[in-house]
Amino acid sequence: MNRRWSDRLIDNLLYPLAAVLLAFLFGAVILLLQGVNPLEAYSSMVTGAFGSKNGLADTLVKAVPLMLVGLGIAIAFRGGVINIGAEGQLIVGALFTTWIGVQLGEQLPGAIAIILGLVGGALAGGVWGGISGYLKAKMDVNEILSTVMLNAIAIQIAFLLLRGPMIDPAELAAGTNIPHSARLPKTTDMPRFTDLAQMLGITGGADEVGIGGYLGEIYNVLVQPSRLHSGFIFAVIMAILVYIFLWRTTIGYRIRAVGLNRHASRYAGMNVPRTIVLSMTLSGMFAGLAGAVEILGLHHRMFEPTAVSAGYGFTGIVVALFGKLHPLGIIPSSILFGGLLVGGDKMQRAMQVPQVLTVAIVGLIILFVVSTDYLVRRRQNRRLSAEPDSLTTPDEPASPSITSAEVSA
Amino acid sequence: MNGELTTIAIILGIIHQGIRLATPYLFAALGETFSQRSGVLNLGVEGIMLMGAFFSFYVASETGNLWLALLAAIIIGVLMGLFMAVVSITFQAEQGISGIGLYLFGLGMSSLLFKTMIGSVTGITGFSELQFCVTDSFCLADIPVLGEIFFSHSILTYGAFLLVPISVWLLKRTTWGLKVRSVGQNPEAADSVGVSVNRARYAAVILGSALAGIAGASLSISLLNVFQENMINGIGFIAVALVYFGGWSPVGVMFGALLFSTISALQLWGQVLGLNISSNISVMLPYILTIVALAIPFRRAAQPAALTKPFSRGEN
Amino acid sequence: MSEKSNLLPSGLERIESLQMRGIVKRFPGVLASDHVDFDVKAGEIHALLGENGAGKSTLMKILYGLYQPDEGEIILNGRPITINSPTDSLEYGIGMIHQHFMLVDNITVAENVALGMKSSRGFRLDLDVVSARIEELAEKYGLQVNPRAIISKLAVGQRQRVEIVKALYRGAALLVLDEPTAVLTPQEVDDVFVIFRQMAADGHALIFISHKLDEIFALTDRVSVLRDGRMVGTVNTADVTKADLANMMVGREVLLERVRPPSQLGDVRLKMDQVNVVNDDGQRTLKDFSLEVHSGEIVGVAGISGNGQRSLARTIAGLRAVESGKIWLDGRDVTGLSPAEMFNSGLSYIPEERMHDGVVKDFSVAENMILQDYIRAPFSKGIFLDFKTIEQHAGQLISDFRVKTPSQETPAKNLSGGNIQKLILARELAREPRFLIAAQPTRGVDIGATEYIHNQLLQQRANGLATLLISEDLDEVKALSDRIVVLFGGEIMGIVNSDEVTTEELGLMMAGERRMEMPQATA
Amino acid sequence: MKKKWLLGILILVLGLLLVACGGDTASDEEPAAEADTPAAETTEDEAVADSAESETMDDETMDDEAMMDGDYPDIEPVRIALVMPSTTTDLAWSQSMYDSLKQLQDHYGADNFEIAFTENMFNVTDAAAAIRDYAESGYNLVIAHGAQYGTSLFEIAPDFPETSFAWGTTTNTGEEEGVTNVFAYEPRAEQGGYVQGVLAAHMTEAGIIGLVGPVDAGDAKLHVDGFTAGVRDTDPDIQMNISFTGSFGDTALAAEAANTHLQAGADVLTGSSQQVVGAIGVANEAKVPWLGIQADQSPAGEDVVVSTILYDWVPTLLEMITSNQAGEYGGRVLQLTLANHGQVFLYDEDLPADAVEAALAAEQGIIDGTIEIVADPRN
Repeated sequence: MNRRWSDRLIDNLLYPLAAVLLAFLFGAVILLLQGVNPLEAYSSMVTGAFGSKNGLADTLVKAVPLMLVGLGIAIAFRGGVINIGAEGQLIVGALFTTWIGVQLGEQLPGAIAIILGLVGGALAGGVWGGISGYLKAKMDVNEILSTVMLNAIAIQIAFLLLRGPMIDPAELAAGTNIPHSARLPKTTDMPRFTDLAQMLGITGGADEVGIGGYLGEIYNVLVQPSRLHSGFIFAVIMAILVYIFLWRTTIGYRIRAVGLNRHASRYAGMNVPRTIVLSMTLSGMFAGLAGAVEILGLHHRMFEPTAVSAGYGFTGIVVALFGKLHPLGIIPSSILFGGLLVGGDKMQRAMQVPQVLTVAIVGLIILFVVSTDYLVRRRQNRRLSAEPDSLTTPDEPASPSITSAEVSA
Repeated sequence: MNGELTTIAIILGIIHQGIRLATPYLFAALGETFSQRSGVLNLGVEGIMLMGAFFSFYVASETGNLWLALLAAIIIGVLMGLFMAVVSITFQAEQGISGIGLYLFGLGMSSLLFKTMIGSVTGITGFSELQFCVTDSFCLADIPVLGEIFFSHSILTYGAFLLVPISVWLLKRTTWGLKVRSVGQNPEAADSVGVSVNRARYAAVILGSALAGIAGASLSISLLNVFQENMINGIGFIAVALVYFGGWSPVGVMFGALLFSTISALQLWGQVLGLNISSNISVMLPYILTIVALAIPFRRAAQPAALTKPFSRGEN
Repeated sequence: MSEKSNLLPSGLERIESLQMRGIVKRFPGVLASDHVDFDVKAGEIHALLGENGAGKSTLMKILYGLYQPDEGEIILNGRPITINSPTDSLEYGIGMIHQHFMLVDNITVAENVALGMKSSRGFRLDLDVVSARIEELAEKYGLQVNPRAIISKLAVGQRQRVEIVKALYRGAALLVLDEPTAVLTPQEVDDVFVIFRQMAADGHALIFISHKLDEIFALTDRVSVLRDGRMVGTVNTADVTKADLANMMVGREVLLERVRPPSQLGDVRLKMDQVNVVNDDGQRTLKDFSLEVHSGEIVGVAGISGNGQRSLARTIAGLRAVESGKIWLDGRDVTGLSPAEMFNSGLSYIPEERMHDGVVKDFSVAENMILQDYIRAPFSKGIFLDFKTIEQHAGQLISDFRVKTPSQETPAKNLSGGNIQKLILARELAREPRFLIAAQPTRGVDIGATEYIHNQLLQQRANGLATLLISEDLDEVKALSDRIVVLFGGEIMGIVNSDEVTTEELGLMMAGERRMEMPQATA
Repeated sequence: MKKKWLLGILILVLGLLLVACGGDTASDEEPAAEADTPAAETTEDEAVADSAESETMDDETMDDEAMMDGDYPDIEPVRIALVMPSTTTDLAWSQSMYDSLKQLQDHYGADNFEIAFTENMFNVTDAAAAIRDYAESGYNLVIAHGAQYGTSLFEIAPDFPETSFAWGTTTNTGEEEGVTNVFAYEPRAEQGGYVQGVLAAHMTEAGIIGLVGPVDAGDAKLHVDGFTAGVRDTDPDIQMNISFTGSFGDTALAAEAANTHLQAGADVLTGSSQQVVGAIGVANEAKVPWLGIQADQSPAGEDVVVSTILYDWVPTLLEMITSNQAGEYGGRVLQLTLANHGQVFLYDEDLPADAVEAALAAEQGIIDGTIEIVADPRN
C-alpha cells in the first residue's frame, strides 16, 4: 500500500521536528535558570543564523562540511554500517589536500590543483574509512569502535605532521613552532560566491539592483563579498549525484540491498564483504571531501586537526538522520544544523550564553531523533494492521540475527 | 643524568603510576562490561564520566564532604544511565549513535554547569593516599618497593581493583549476573523463562553508568582534584574499547586497563628520561593496540551474541 | 494414574483442566486466531494439528504469555486467569518447549535451568542445589543430562532433554510441546515419546503441536485441528483415520497422488561427483555425495531436517565451499564458483528461508524481481539501472505469476507469505534457468499458492527444466519427483524411483536404517 | 500503558537533570547574579590582592606597579571584543587577557569601556564569523587571541579599515599583504621564564626541576627556552626534566606528567597552558612548590603556587586603544616584556630571600639588557 502523503509527512517531518523542539525546550529551561529569556536567546539565534547576509553566508559555509559528511554517513547507513569516524576521515582528507596544495599548488594551474586537492582529500578519507570497512568485512571488527579509534589516531597523525614535515616554514623561522601548515597558494582557493558573481559580470549589491528587505540580504549573499565559497555548490551537486548513485545505479542498488539484507544479497550473488568495504570507503571519501573543501574553500591551510573537523563528524550524523538518510533531505538538514551552530555562536555573543549549550542541545537532538525511529516504526505497523489487504504471515520464522561470521564467510 | 635515579626506581615509578592511572579506566570499563554483557553498547561513557566528574567536584567544593561528592557522581551516573537505557532499550535506538548523543549531551552539560556554577578552575582537597599505618611511626607505605607500589594509593584506586573480583562474582555467582549474561547472549531464551529482558538490561546499563560516574569522580576528586571542561579527554572511549580488548571478562579488562595505563606511564617517563619519542606516537599507541586486539579472532567468540540488538517479542 | 491425589510426583499441584475460550489475535494484516476454543485435561496428550500458518504457534504463545490475546479468556481449573508474561504462565504451572530451543548456549545446563528461578540462597546462585535436583529429575524420567555441560557442546537430542528437564524443574504441570520432533532422529523420537507418555501417566497435561500424522497417532489421546486461524474441531485420536485428519487440516479432499505426466528425459544438467562439504563448525554435512539430474526431471531430496539438505542446496549455489569432489553444470566444471557465477551459468535457486534469503523485505516488488540480474542487461545500461525495463519486467511477472500486490512499488514485506513465494518463483523461473533448486518451495504457504507452485514446477519439467526439489514434506516429494534421493547424516541412503517406493521404505531410509539403490534414471 | 510509564521516566530524568542544575543555580543565587559579570572577577580581585601582598616584599616592584596604576591615560569611550580559543577561566592564556580587560573596565567604568567576548573558538571558522560580527557591530578593537586566527583576520580586516584588530602570538601585522589595521602582539615568554629558572634553581635542593609543557611551540616553547637558560646560567649541574603532553587541555596527562617528575625526584615544578591545573593539583598534594605563568594560578593550589609571571595586558591594551583613538589603526608589533610591565612577577612571602633576590636581580638584568638569554637547542 502506498503510504499516504500525510503519513509520510508525519513520519519524515513531524517526528524529527518534535525531537528538535523537545531539545530546544530543554535548552529553554536551562536558559531560564540562568536568568536569560529563552525567547530572546533563541530569536538571537535565528536572526544570527538566517537574519542577515553575513549570518546566512556563515550558515551556508557551515552547511558545506555538514552536507558532505552527512552524505557519507547516509551512504554507510544505507550499506548497513555505522560510520562514527567522519572526524578522523575529514582530518586525513584535509591533511592530504593541504599537502597536495602546498607541494603542487605553485606548479599547476589553479583549477587543476583544486581538482587534484579534492580528489586527494577524497582518496585519503576513503582509505581511512576503508580501513574500518576492511576490518569489519574481513576480521569482524566492530566498525563503531574502529572508527572511534581511528579518529584519535588521525588527530595524532595530524599533529605529528604539522609539528614535523608539514609545519609552516615561517613558524620554524620565527621559532614559535605553532603547528600549522604553510598557506596554500592563492591560486588554489576555491572561488567565493562573490568571485563567481564577478565572473558573471554581476557587481552591484541589493541596493543598486533595487531589491530591498530580506530578499536583498539573500541577494547580497550571492554577490557581495562573504566567506561563502563555491564549495556549497559543489556539495549540493554531490548530494544530487549521491541520490542518483544510490537509487539509479547498479552499485547503489547493491549497497542498499546489502544494507537491508545481507543474507539475501549474498544469496543473490553479491559480494557482501566487498560491498561493506565499498560503503565504508565511499563514506570516508565524502568525509575526506569535506576536509578538502574546508581547506580549499575556507581555511587555506591546515591547523589544529580538531579545530578543522570541529565536531562535523558527529553533527554530520544528526544531519544525516534528520535528512532521513536521503541525499536530498540532507541538503536542507545541513543548512538547518549549520544555522544552529552559527546561531549558537551568535547567541553566545548576543546574550553571553555559553556556546556549549549548543553542544548539549545537539546531543539531545541526536538522542531524541534516534528514539523517534521506534515511534515511526510502530505507527507504520499500526497502519498495516488497519489495512487488511496487505497480508503478512505472522508464523514466519523469526529471521535469525545477522551473524557477521556468515557475512565474512 | 642524576645518579639517584636508578633503574629500579624508574621501574617502580612506572608500576606505581600504572596502577594509579588504571583507576578511571577500570571503573568505566568494568561498568561498560556489565552493560555490554547485557547486550547494550553504551558509547556515552565519556559523557557520563564528565558529568560524574563535574557533580562530584561541585559537591566536594561546596560541602567538603568527599563521600557526599562520590554519591553525587553515582546519582548523576544513574540518571544518565537511565536516560541511555530509555533511549536504547525502550526506544530501541541505534546504540552507537545514541551513545554519541549522550556523549555530546554530557560534554555540553558538564561544561555549561561548570561555567555557570563554578566559573573558574580551582583546586580542592580530594581523597588522599592511604598510608596504612600500623603504628604512629610505621606505615605500610614505608615498606621499600612493595610499600611504594601497593600501599600508597587513594581509596578509589583500591576500590577500582577490588571491583574486579566483585564484578566476577556478580556476573558468575549471582542470579542477577546469570540474567545479565543470558539476556546479552540469547534474550529470547531468557524471555521464555520469565526473565524480563529489558529490566535486566536497564539494571546493567544503570549500574555501568553509575560506575562511569565514579570513574569521572576518581579523576576530579581523587587523582587530579580539579575540574576542567572536557577533562576526560577520551578515557571514556578507551574504556569502551577496553571491554572488547579484555574479551568481556572483568579480569581481561583489568589487564587491558593496566596495559594502557602503563603505556601512558612509560611515555611520561620516556620524556623525563630524555628519550625522544614523540608524544603523538605514544598517545596513538593505545588506539592502534586496541584495533589490533580487536582483529584477533579468538576474542570474537566471547562477544555477547545479542550485543547492540534491541529486544522485542515480535509483538508491537 | 492416581485420580485421588492432587499432586504430581514432583510435588506439584496438577492442572485438572485448562480451557481457552474465544481467543482472537490480530497481527498487522492478518487474523491469526479467530475465536478459537481449546481445552486440555490432566493426564492427556492433546495434539494440536494444522498446517504452517494455521495459528498453532500463535495460540500456544498466547497460552504461554508471550502474546496477549485481543479477545477471549483462559480458564484454569475453573477459574479465569490472565497470563501477561512467561513468568505468569510458569506460576500457573504451564511450561513450553519451543520449536527453536530456548537455551543460552554459552552457559551450562544447570545455569540454563536456574535462569529466572529463585535461588535458595537469595541473590547468590545455588548451582549445586540445582544440579542435584536436575540429576534427581533426570533419573526419575530416564533423561540423561549432565548439569555441568555447556549447551553449545551438546548434540541436538541432548538439548531437547535439557528443555524437558527445564520445564519439569520449573514445575510445569501442563507442558506445551511445539513440534518437538522436528530435529530428532527416529530413535530419539521414540525415546522422548516414552518420556512424554510417562509424564502423562503421572498426571501432567501435554499439548503436542505437530503436522506429522504418524506421530499424532502414535502418541496422542485427542486431536484439535486448526485451519486459517479457526478451530475446525476436536476428536478422539482413536476415532479417526489419517485421511480424516488430513481433510480437516486442509479443508478438502487431499490428492495424495498428484497427476505427474510422464516427461522426456534429456541430457544431464547437473552432475555431482563424490562431493564432501564441511560446515563452519567443522562438521561434515555432505559425504561423498554423487548425483545426476537430467533435463525434464525433478529429483526430490527427502530427509529429516538437518541431515544435509541445506548444505546440499547451498553448496550447489556456491554459497558453501566444496571440500573435495566436483560439480558440473551442463557439462561445465562449476566447482568452487561464486554464487554470482553460478547464477550466470544458468542456475536458479528458491531458498528455503524466503524472508531471510529470498527477498529484501524493504525493497519494492519490482526491485526484488532483479535481485540477481540487476547488474546485467536489459536491467542496467552501464552502471545505471534501466527503470523502464525493470518496471515492465516486474509488471509482466506480477501478472504472469498472479502475485497479489497493491503495486510494484509496494515493499515486499507487505505481501503475504504465499505471494512472496510466488514473487521468488517468478523471479527464478523468469531467468530461464538450466537448473533449479527448489528448497521447501511451499513451506508456510497456503493451499492455493501451493497448488500453483506445484503446477509451475511440473510445467517447467515438461519444458525440460532439471529440478532438485528439497522438501521435508514427504507427500510433496513423492507427488512431484521422478526420483528421490534420501539423505541421512549427509550421506545418500539411496536414490529411488518415486513410483516404486513406499512411504515406509522412505521412512526407514530417512532414519538411516536401510539403504536402497534403484537404477539411475534412464534417458 | 507501559509506554506512558516509560515516557514518565524520561520526563523524570530530564526533570531531575534540570532540578540538579536549577537547584544549584538557585542556591547560588547571590553569586550567580554575576553570571552577567562573570565569576572570574573574584579571581581578579584575588590576583590584585595577591600582587599587593607580594609587593610588600619588594619596594622596586611596588613602585613600578604604583606608578602604573596612576598612569591610566584618559581615553574616549571604547568598545572592545575578545575572541579566544579557550575560556575566560582557563587560568592561563585566555584568562590573562580577559582579566586585564576587566581591570581596565573597572578603572574606566562599563559605560566608557565596553567588553564583549566569545569563548571556546577553537574552530577558526566560527572565530572568523565572530570577528566579522564584532567588527560589523562597531567595536573599535577586535582582539583575536590566538595565532591560528591570522589567516581569517587578514581577510576580514581590509573590509573594516576604521576598526582595529589585534592578534598574537605573532609579529606579523600583515603589512606584506597590505593590511594596515592589525596589531600584532607577543609575550616575550623567555624573559619571565628566565627569571623563573633562576628562582627555581635557587629553590631546588634535590637539584632536579620538573617542567610540564603542552606542546613545544609558541608561547610555551619560549617559556621553556627561557626557563632552561635561567636554570643553566644559575647552576649548570641542575637537571631539567621536561615533558610535553602533546595537548593544551589534557589535564589528566599533565597531572601524571607532574607525578612522574616528582617520582623522578623533582622538588620544584612549573608548566604552562590551561592543562596545568591538573599538575598544580598534584603539586598541591605533594606540597611541592609550583611556579606559574600567564594567569594567577593560585586558585588551583593556594599553598604551593609560590610565584607567577602574570601576563599583564593592560599596557599593551592601552597602547592599542590610544593608538586607535589617535587614528593609527594598526601596523605595530607590541611585546609583553618585563621592561614594559607586560609581564609582572608575583612572589610569595614564604619564598627564601636569597632566591627572590636572585630572581629580582635577573629581572633587572633583563630589563637593563645586561642579561642576554641564550636558549640551548633542544632535541
